[in-house]
Amino acid sequence: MHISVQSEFFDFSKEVENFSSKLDNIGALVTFTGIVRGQKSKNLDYMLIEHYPGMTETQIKLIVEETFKRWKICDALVIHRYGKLEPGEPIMMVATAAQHRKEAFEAAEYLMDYLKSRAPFWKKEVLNGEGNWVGAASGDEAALSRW
Amino acid sequence: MHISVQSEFFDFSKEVENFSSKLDNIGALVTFTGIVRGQKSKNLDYMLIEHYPGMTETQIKLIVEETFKRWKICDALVIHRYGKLEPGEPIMMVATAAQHRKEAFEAAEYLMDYLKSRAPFWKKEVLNGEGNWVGAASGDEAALSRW
Amino acid sequence: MIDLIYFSWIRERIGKSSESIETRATTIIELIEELKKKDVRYSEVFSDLGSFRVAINQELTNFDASIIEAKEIAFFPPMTGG
Amino acid sequence: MIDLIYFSWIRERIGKSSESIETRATTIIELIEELKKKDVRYSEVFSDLGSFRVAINQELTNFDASIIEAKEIAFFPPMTGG
Repeated sequence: MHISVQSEFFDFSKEVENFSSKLDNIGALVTFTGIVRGQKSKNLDYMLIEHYPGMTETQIKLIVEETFKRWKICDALVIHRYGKLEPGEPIMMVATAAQHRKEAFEAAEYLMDYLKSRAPFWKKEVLNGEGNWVGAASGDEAALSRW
Repeated sequence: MHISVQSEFFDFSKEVENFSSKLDNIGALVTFTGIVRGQKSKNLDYMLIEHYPGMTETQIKLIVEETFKRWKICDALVIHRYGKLEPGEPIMMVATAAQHRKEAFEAAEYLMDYLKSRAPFWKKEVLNGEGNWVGAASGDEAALSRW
Repeated sequence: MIDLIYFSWIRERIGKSSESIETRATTIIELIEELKKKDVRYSEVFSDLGSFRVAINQELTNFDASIIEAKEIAFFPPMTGG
Repeated sequence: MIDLIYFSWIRERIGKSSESIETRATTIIELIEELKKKDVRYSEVFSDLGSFRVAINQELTNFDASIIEAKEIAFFPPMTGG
């Protein structure tokens, strides 16, 4: 289990490389990367992500532990950033490794659904000096009920 | 749309890097990589993948086109190898880029389900000189019915 | 003394990210009522119970949870991770 | 002349990867019956219709499909891509 909550930029492909090079006897690797949408000074100048230090790490750890309990996976990785992010920058990523593809896919989607609604992050989009807090989508909470 | 049917090894993280660097204004990137399971001279000496040249490329193209029709995705990548593969080597990968995570995940799973049962590849596992053709799992065909 | 912590638009509207208070409230909902009487900013922020969440000692909880053991209570909008 | 192509264990059991044939059959199922009479290897390979698939001109099809326009007919087990 690898969890990182960080303000620093991360290189998605290097992180996957790192994660997968340590694994043995896996058959399936799924990754998800969330990226800041929009083009600078058109849709978005930048995004600010606030989080709850301490609780963030604890919550992510609980979510990943629950993922290990529910699916037969070999390993999982979660990286989530906070602070100021430019359009096109990676916000966060998850990676799951398993023997079979079904487990790897479901574990990754489960992680994403729970990180979305249970990890204490809040996003603000800033355009022309105006900030807007991103609201939770109505489907986010509902997405949890499928698990 | 990027499709490659090749015998050569590919570097998963470089392919993702390549694929994603060309994209603009995406919010979600999902990748799946299938890897040869097992440890050399214990579970498996090597895997042989046979395919149907011509039909393989046509079928993959049809599957990817259908994926574009069904989901709002920005781009998709499919790489699939044939020939002799050692344990730990990547067999194939898909990547999907979209504005939102739901579309990226579903498109990747749809691609995988169809590649599994509709792309003309056949796998043989070789251990101690004995080859065994891998049978289709009973769930593979059933997986298509959910789409 | 209990530390109250605010995030996102709750922090912005209350005008501070944290404060330490003394309270006689025994549950979250009593605490919220107490805060609402203190200042109009609190009564505005906490007017709709559906619009925010609460955590006691960094654990998500309900509005009727006891705060007897609370050292840190956080108020924030629904989370938007991922 | 039609090209017949075999893959995987079908290729191994028939003992060749392809052959060109003349046939009076008009459908896949008729062609299969004709092949089965030709040699025991064919009758063994094609004994269970559930165990293999067929493609005409590189397109998946059914056993009752017409082969009038067929240039290339392939027989293979269920695919195991991915």
